[in-house]
Amino acid sequence: MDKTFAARRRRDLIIAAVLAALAALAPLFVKDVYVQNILILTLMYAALSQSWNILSGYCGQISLGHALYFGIGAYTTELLFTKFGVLPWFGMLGGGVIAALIAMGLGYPFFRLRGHYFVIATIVIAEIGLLLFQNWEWAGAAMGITVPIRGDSWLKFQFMRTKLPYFYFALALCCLAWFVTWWLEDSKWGFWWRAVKDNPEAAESLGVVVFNSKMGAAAVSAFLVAIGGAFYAQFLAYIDPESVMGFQFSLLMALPAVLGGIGTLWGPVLGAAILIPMTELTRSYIGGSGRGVDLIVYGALIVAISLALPQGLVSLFSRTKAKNQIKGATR
Amino acid sequence: MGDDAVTAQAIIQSLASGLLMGLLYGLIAVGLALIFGLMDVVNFAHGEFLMIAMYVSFFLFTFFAIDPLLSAPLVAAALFVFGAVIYLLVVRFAMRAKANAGMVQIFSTFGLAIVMRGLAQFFFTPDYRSIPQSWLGGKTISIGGIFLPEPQLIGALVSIAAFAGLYFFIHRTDFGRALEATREDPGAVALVGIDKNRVFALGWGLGAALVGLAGAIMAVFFYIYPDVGASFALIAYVTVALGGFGSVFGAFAGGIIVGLVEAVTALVLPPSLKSVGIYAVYLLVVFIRPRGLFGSM
Amino acid sequence: MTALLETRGVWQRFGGLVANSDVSISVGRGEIVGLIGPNGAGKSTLFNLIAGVLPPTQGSILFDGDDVTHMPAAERCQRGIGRTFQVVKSFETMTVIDNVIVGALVRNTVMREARRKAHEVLEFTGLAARADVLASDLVPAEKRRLEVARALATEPKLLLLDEVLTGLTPTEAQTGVALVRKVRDAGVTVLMVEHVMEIVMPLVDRAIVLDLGKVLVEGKPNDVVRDPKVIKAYLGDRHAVGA
Amino acid sequence: MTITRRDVLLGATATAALVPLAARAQTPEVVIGVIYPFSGGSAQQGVDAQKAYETALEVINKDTDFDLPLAKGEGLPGLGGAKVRLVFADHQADPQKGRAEAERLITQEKVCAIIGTYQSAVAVTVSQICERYQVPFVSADNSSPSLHRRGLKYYFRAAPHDEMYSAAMFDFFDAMKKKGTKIETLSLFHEDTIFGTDSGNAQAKIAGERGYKIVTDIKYRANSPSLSAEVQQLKSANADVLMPSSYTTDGILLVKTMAELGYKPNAIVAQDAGFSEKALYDAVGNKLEGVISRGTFSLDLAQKRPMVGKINDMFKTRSGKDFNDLTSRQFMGLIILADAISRAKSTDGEKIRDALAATDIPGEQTIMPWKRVKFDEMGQNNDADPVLLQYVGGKFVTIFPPQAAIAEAIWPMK
Repeated sequence: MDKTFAARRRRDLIIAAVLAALAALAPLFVKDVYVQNILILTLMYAALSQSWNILSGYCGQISLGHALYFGIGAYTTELLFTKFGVLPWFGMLGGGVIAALIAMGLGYPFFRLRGHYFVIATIVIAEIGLLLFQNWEWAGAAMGITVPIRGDSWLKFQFMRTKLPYFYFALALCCLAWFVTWWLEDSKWGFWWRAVKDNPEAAESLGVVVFNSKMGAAAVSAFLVAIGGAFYAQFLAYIDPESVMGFQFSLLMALPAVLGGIGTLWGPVLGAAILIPMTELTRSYIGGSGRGVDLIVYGALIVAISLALPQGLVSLFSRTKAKNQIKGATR
Repeated sequence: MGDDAVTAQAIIQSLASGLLMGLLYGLIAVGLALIFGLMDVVNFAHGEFLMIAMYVSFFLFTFFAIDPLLSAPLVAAALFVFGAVIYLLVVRFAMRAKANAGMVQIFSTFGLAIVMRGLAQFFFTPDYRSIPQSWLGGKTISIGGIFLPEPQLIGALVSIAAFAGLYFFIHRTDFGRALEATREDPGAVALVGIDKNRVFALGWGLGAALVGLAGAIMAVFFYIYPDVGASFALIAYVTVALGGFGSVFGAFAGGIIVGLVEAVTALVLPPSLKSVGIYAVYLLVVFIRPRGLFGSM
Repeated sequence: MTALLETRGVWQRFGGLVANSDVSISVGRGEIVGLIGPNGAGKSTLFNLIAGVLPPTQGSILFDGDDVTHMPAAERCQRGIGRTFQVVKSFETMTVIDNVIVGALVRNTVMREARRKAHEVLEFTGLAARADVLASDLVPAEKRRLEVARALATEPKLLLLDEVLTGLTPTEAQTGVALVRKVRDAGVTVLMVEHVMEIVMPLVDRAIVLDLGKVLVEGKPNDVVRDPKVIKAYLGDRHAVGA
Repeated sequence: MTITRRDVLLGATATAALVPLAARAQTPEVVIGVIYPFSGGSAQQGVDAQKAYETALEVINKDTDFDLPLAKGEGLPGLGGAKVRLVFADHQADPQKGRAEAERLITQEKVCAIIGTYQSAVAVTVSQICERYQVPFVSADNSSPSLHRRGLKYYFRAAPHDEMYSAAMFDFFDAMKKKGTKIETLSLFHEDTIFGTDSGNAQAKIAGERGYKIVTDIKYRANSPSLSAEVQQLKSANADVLMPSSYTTDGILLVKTMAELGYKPNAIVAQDAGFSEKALYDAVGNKLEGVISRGTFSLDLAQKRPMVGKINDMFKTRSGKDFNDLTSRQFMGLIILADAISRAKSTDGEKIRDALAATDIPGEQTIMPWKRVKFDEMGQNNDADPVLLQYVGGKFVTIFPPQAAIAEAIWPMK
């Protein structure tokens, strides 16, 4: 029995390694920058969603305010770079640490809240963050920050002519987020989180310190999301409050995990691999009509998948879960 | 001295405007509270229900020259049907999800919101509309230098009447009792032989009809376009959560508080931060009372 | 030797309602003690006070020689108090083995050991064949057993069982009784709350009857069943239920 | 279900790909990318812009007798009569999406130039990408002054920016003061995104330089559900001039709220945007008699230049609306860009850039009241004179500067 379990973990790791290797080779075949752009976004959202999944999927604390951490990562990096000349690599780590600290600071009051009260509190706090940045003159307020680009440099992590460094960074971030999830899934933390999500009272009775579990999940999740935000800022070389802290980012971090399978190892990657290219392609090829058709398609797909596959697309691949669903349907 | 008088008047005016707006927020939000109380579902397309209501009112005015004040019951009726249909077509299935129930509800209604915006853009074009001339539009009553716009005044009265009616409805009628019973114990209703789907569909209809009423009144003084719901959605959620999910009276009180807090914040902070006041009050309230002011534990 | 668990003059008030008044009980090492009483007697409240769900309004609770009155539930578990829930609270989206691993992690930090411990407990409780099934797919009797297994995986000194035998078929109840005996034989002290006397009386070494928040009678099961006060309390209760 | 959806998608892409193929076979064509918000809160601007560009396209590709560059004859004479084709892309007001679309248009659709974008924040990233690919970007209707000051070689803006507009407003105030009108205090009212912030900053700066007193400077959240508190403050301040920088939605709500709270400002001098939109005047035009807005376009130019009226009619048949400040700039932007391509005799980015830089079109050959179109080294046309328009009797009349004015300003407004 232990063997099958260990075998499954090893199999996941091998599949991930193979996928990562294939992805790393993708630029050999994909020369079209538009497609490369889609790949980068897909990897970035997979990473973000994987990170979101730690707090909201595994630990069950549904956050629709992760744009706050995304924005903090982006702003910390660019403020440090443009105002103090700190290299983005340090800014990135700094942003991650600040986001994790803020997540824990917010955790104190927030984790007392349950259900929709918690969800709305997360939306509201991200909105407050957005408004503050929108009015913070020193940080550029609504004008945002334009990152001065002076040629290609790994040191400054900025590239004009090629997207490949961004691609590999996004791939690395995605692998990191996946690996952290994989590693934590079979650890004390992973079990604690799932127990807290399913039933906090029972978890408490089994020695799980519920509050600390949530704090740990929030910190890891916020840290990784902030790294993603820093990456996005470097990638775009321009940030303003709406475009790094808007509600749409909170949503775009949640959606891939929800569509792929929330609280699962593969859900966010699978969800992002389908959702992001689809949104990009529908916008590019049918969005120019100005008639909202892309919105209709996009929204209908979200409704359809969440109704038809409440456990996400991964449930199509998993035998136990699929069986479970048939049973649910006949009931 | 003269300055003080002006300031005092400005403060009273702010509070009066805030109160009127707050009553309207309450009316917008109460449908959300009702649906949640009935079946523990938060409708993330609530703002889009408001948008549809405003469009219905607008088209009734444009094509049939029916004043929004007269068409309000028609709009409410149309939204009642719309809400019930949405329940039967979408939400009913979301309720069946065995796993991730909360998640499925959030995202299926969210997807619905996006579809509704897309459809509105498709059929109504993204143009900004508004009703230029109506019985109430632009009219205002002035009492001692305090201006009370008639549309909002009527809106406030309708809101109070709607809440009173709702109170009566929940406490005096069979359907209301069924609502209460389902709210306390979803199993209980099945036992006494009430069709759960019918109760829920009626609940959605009623919730939508209330936001329809709000939409009809707002059409008088607000602009209308496919994304208009987004401006009100978050305020509606905060209003309901502040009052306590599921509490109809909570939505009423929550609306008034939100309206007043918004007005007061704008006096103290730069107006671009006035929502921060609302959000801060929400956070403060739930930290002290994690289930809102009037939420049941 | 001191008792494993002792409550000293415990009071619990909810607003004007007194759920427990001046309750002092003790449970010795290796005992199976039954906590019984009619509906509303305050059994569950006392149970929750011992498990650490909430602190008592007044009085103190001692476990293994230490005052645990204000200790949170998670810490009590680490000290050696395991519990089950009257309304089962399985981790529904996790498999049976994963449910048990959560408990096993209290004393095993290395995952492999926790997993081995969990398998041991599943063997012990007869759930081994269901290890990889989702908890949500278990039948009610199995869920009850999973509750016990999970608590046992924390390697408790004292196991608190909340109506684990209620609502089972006679055969299921028999297996349950056998399991409780087996647990005690493994060296774990058991305090079990039951509403229905008939099920527990043959099982327990000692019974404590609560009524209206107070200790009514305490003693050997046979003596307790015959006590007129107990009969009256239960009769009144049955009468009320019948009406 | 999956199949049908995929079919629809495939069908859409296939048609998009096939149609130009067929066209390409007949005549050589020049492809220009147009990036606008076609969904979301500002979709209306995108849809209107589409109509304006299609109107310009008709002028370019068909034989018309207007005194505009490229109007006579079909297509681009410099490229053997090649037809211009437009590819529209949706940026949803998101800088990242704008950039992705720009990149797609450049690399996949092989556009030789891009025009856009309505939102200034999107123009920032789109112009960056254009710079990188050495493809000219014509900023048709972005008015944020910071845009052309980033040292970009491929950035061009024929229309004025907010500092020029604001300067014109203050020139007007100065002129009015000389005539004895009392203008001392100002109320600024601007939204909190890049447009409003930039505009507010520019106005505050010039006001300080020229000795006007700003009694209240209100930055408000765009698309607020209520503006009562803001209007209350404006009313208390009761400045000589109210200067709003608002988009259509907020503009409508502002005017309605002002009426409801009994605030009748002495004069309103608006920073365009919402105050040049038909929707706003449809909604609250009756309360805006005498409002002044800056602009670069006025229909009354048709009295001097008849073609303005004719072109406006062409636009009106497409959109049901008159040209406004935005759509006229969009129309003109495409004409200027296409003219440069024709003169470059090439679709090479650098050659078009050089041709754009060499542009010198006299004002008479535009539909705008500009002196001429000539870009400085930063790509800004400093000869695009803004005008001030007053809304009188249901239409706009030019009141400033004097050389363009056809009427005296009515002050205070009614």
